[in-house]
Amino acid sequence: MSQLSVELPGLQLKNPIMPASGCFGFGREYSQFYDLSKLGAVIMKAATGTERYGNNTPRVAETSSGMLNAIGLQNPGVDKIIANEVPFLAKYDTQIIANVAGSTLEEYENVAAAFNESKHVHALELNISCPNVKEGGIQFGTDPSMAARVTEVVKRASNLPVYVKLSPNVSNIVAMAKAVESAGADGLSMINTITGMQIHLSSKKPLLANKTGGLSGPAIKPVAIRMIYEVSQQVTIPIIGMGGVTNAEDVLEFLLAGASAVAVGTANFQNPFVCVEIIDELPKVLQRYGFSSVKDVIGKGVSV
Amino acid sequence: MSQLSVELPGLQLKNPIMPASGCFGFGREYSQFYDLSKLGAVIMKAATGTERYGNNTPRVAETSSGMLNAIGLQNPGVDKIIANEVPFLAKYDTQIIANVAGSTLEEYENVAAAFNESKHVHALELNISCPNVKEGGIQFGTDPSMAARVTEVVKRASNLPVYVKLSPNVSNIVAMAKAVESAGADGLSMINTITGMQIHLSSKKPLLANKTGGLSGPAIKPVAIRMIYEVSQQVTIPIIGMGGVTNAEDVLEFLLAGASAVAVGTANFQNPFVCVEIIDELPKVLQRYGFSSVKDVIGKGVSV
Amino acid sequence: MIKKEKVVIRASESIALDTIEMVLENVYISETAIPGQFLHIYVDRHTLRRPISIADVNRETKTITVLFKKLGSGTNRLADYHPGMMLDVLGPSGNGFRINREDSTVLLIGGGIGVPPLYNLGKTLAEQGKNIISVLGFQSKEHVFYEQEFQRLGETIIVTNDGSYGETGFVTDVIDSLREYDCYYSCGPIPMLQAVTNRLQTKKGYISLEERMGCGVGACFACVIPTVGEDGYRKICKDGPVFSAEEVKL
Amino acid sequence: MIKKEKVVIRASESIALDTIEMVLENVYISETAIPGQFLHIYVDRHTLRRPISIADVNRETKTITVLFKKLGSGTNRLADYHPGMMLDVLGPSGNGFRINREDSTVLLIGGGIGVPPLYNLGKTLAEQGKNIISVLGFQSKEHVFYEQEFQRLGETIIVTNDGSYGETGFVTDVIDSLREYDCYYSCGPIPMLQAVTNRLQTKKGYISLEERMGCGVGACFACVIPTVGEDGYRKICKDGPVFSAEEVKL
Ligand SMILES: Cc1cc2nc3c(=O)[nH]c(=O)nc-3n(C[C@H](O)[C@H](O)[C@H](O)COP(=O)(O)OP(=O)(O)OC[C@H]3O[C@@H](n4cnc5c(N)ncnc54)[C@H](O)[C@@H]3O)c2cc1C
Ligand SMILES: Cc1cc2nc3c(=O)[nH]c(=O)nc-3n(C[C@H](O)[C@H](O)[C@H](O)COP(=O)(O)OP(=O)(O)OC[C@H]3O[C@@H](n4cnc5c(N)ncnc54)[C@H](O)[C@@H]3O)c2cc1C
Ligand SMILES: Cc1cc2nc3c(=O)[nH]c(=O)nc-3n(C[C@H](O)[C@H](O)[C@H](O)COP(=O)(O)O)c2cc1C
Ligand SMILES: Cc1cc2nc3c(=O)[nH]c(=O)nc-3n(C[C@H](O)[C@H](O)[C@H](O)COP(=O)(O)O)c2cc1C
Ligand code: FES
Ligand code: FES
Repeated sequence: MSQLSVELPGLQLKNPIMPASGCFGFGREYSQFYDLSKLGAVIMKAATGTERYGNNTPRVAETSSGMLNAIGLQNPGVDKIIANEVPFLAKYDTQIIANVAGSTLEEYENVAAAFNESKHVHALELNISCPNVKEGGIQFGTDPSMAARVTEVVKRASNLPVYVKLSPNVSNIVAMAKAVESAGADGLSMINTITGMQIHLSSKKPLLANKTGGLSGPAIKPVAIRMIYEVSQQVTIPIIGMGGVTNAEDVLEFLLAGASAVAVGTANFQNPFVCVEIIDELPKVLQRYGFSSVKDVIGKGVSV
Repeated sequence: MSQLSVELPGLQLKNPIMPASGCFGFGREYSQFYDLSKLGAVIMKAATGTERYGNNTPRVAETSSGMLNAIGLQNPGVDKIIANEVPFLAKYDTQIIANVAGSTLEEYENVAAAFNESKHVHALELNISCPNVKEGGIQFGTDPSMAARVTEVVKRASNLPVYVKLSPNVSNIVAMAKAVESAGADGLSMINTITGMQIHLSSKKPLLANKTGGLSGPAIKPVAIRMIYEVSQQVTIPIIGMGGVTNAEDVLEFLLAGASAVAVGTANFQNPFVCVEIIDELPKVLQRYGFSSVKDVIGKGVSV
Repeated sequence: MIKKEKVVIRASESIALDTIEMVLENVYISETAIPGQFLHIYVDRHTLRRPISIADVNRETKTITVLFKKLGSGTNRLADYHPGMMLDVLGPSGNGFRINREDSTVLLIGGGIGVPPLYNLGKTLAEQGKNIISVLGFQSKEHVFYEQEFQRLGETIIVTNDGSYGETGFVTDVIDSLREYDCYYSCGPIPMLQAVTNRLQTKKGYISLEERMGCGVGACFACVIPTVGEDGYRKICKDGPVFSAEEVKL
Repeated sequence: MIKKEKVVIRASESIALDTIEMVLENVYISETAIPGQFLHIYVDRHTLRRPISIADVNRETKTITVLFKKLGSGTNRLADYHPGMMLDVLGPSGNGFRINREDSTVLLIGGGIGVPPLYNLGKTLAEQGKNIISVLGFQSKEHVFYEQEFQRLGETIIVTNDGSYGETGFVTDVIDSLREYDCYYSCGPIPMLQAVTNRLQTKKGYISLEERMGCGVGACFACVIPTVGEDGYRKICKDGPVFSAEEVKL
């Protein structure tokens, strides 16, 4: 097992694989398929201060090697998540990461503070990049100084390590990463979805009720790899990488680019077993490419 | 034919389909496959002030529903293009668009001015967005004021309508579009490639010699549609749309999003006949979705 | 419980315009599926699975029948699969129709490709000795399927929008003139369901809904529908696809 | 001239470790292809076509033979195609080997999956009455293919890196000890070609090169190689894949 293990701030991962936020709910549904204790960690669906219904449907569309989603942060609110969802996940021998979202600085602060009350959450993922929230969440994700501010506020409010989840919809990802690092982020999580749209030919209208949605899946992997490669050379905090991972070779590519752990999102929809299959495959793939452990791979693709 | 025709500044297009810059060379190779007079227009490979060799190889990589390229603007230089390539294309009954690139304002100015000498070029496409040029081309593409400046300089130097080709690698595509519109652009061309990377697992290094490359193909279509949809509502100049087009239904989607014509890039590599097949298919697709002409479709997907 | 299963395609046949009937062999699903549940089918080259209702189950041959319409890229690809090939499906998914012991006559109202789940339901209800009336709407004659199958269950009225077969118009044009029934079950396009539930407000009824899905298991919040009551929403893939007619806001 | 052609797969067989021999039927290509040219093959689910050399041509049966190694996603997928299926190819592509009338003995130096185009060349040279010496390098015994085919053309030396078959080492370890020849032709991995062209600087020689391709027809500038002279570069897909040994910078 130690061949696959990785330590990150607040997280003792038995392996570097975790489902990405929003693609695994709070774990209940996938627990019918396999024992969640196999996972390095679980990143929960975004939590906001109060319950949200989210956007109208349709909320998803299929694209070439990818999909668009505009769920709109539907969730039962942080208190119910702490009361009902975290205890369920805590029964498993895995690490729990809470995805924190909001529309205002205060909401972020409140959600982060609320998770202090839960003994079972190991780290926060600060979602400043959800492109589907209109009230203002988006501005945090594309402006370095706003991103730094929300990071500071959440760091102050929280006892837990904070991984800031970056949006790829920016001109300069390195500037965003450095801004949140300076503001005290313990790690980064990248990338969130790329804003896209599909127009439904028959109705002549955007297919998603929200019009735009976030593009995820294999289509965006090259963008994720590029951003992680660029950022990992400019920051000292670790990166949880994601964007289009579907197999263990993809994981290797993310680790080489400089990620220290890897989240799997969209691929769960196609194959509910994808996370465990990747975990099972990983030792073979490490060996095939001449590595003795996951730690051994991290950042090896970054030029010296 | 008039069912398919479109008029844009400087361009009388018999149909809205043209090969995208860099994916069709200067037309010679594809002229073995079909009569280039069938095309609405041809956008030539980028021209720089003097001959360029470009980046080292490998210059291309395959991705899920897409590809990465880092050609690095290899071209024989504007003078040889005018002397040898434009006359070849001028033999065909189609419109010629010259893609203008450079590393400095002066180079852009010189290339644009040089094309004044060619009677056969109908419009310029100003490439401020090639992500593979290190010397500075890139900065024009992500900073609105720099983009405006190069647009002004080229407009002053040129007698031809100027279509500014926007980079998708920005936080705010609308701001870029408005900046170049104010600076006098006659049209927009969007989108160029999204910067990406692939790491070669065996060599543990970025596969492309240039490390990063531009992502194109169906993978990026949702991003192109979103950006065109957003921009077309905020500018009054027409848009040549591109990014992942492979069939006539894709063309319809771009027109609905607000493009007035559509360029096809990567798809030529898979199917050298793709442009003419799309042109042949287009009347049927227009009819299937209840449109009488291409002009009838433009912008119909944009909410009112 | 939903499982990820391999099913073997035993038959695949076009039974009406753009409509494919596929017989799939799988022990687990054929033994556990109840009427109204669906399969979430992986189609190669497609990111998302396709939800398709279970139209029939045969516990002897261990087969499940699905009927689907070639509408887009995924269903067209699925139509290319031929007998002998395997499909990767999640299922049986969703809740299934609620069957009330006290009902003696039930009305099935199906529209187009919403008809299939009602057949599995109708067969089960018929086995339980209930009287069945079926009203099935289709666009036109070429779209009609399973008329005889439904007739074997009871009185069956076919309605086509263009009058090219059976009655002319919409299913709602004929349901007023039927004899008494205790409960209705309906599946079809949203406008039809809206018309049906409006017209039959005084009746007990169940409707099966469609929505674009991501996960198909309840994890992603793609397929929600607001409820009439205070408790907000339901997930069609997990809490549905069948809801009681007064439970959700169409 | 390159055309976009449909070819029918007549046979597909594994002839060595991860190495597939495929026989393709097509009138136009079998009638026009010359040694050293390649096919640019569309493989479904892949954005880019795969360049594969023509290893043999049979003008009677109207077939072309290609040999390829399963290296990545595209060649693995291609290996799944079975006889009877169609392939969409561009071809014949590239320039082909230059054959000099005055040469009477030629040396073929192939490495691994660089061997196939030399077979088509060797057959053509043999038909023209030239003497042929072949030196073929492979990783190990399981990788060896076409030994007998080359032996039929003339003296053939097999070299394996690990010594599991034939001579041990690299092709360059044996080419010094050969009898006289007028010209050499080589195809294989870049390090081998570098070693060969270095060692045989005084000899007239032609090499066939590989590079990742976009268009495969000369339009995209993906596959360039710098020339030794002033004129800059060549496109491997269009000006090549064969170059004279002193023309390009490896
Ligand atoms: C619970 C349930 C049961 C269903 N049962 C049947 C059935 O028995 N027979 C049948 O023919 N159809 C059924 N449908 C509809 C069927 O899922 C869609 O027709 C199908 O997914 C369309 O896929 P496509 O690739 O052809 O279309 P595309 O438009 O190419 O699909 C693009 C995306 O949209 C989704 N999508 C498109 N239309 C629908 C729709 N109406 N409902 C849900 N998702 C959609 C697709 O799943 C895919 O993710 C059912 C849907 C649901 C939700
Ligand atoms: C002119 C020419 C002739 C060739 N002849 C043969 C032959 O007869 N038999 C044979 O087995 N191989 C031959 N090759 C190499 C063959 O093209 C590659 O092995 C193949 O493209 C790899 O594809 P893949 O999907 O398996 O690998 P992947 O690594 O998945 O391919 C990814 C991308 O890289 C490209 N690529 C990877 N390796 C190479 C390479 N060595 N050369 C060119 N492109 C590459 C692929 O075409 C694809 O675009 C030839 C190459 C060229 C240029
Ligand atoms: C349906 C869906 C819902 C998502 N919801 C969230 C969310 O609530 N919070 C968040 O930070 N990211 C969310 N994401 C983004 C993913 O966590 C991930 O960053 C992105 O999808 C890229 O990974 P993938 O390509 O593996 O899916 C969501 C993605 C999808 C597809
Ligand atoms: C190999 C290659 C070379 C390209 N060269 C240029 C170029 O010289 N100038 C330019 O403006 N765009 C260039 N592009 C970008 C395309 O013109 C187009 O904007 C982009 O590829 C998106 O369209 P597509 O998805 O249809 O390929 C190039 C693209 C490719 C794939
Ligand atoms: S499809 Fe994911 S919750 Fe229903
Ligand atoms: S592959 Fe396009 S020029 Fe050679």
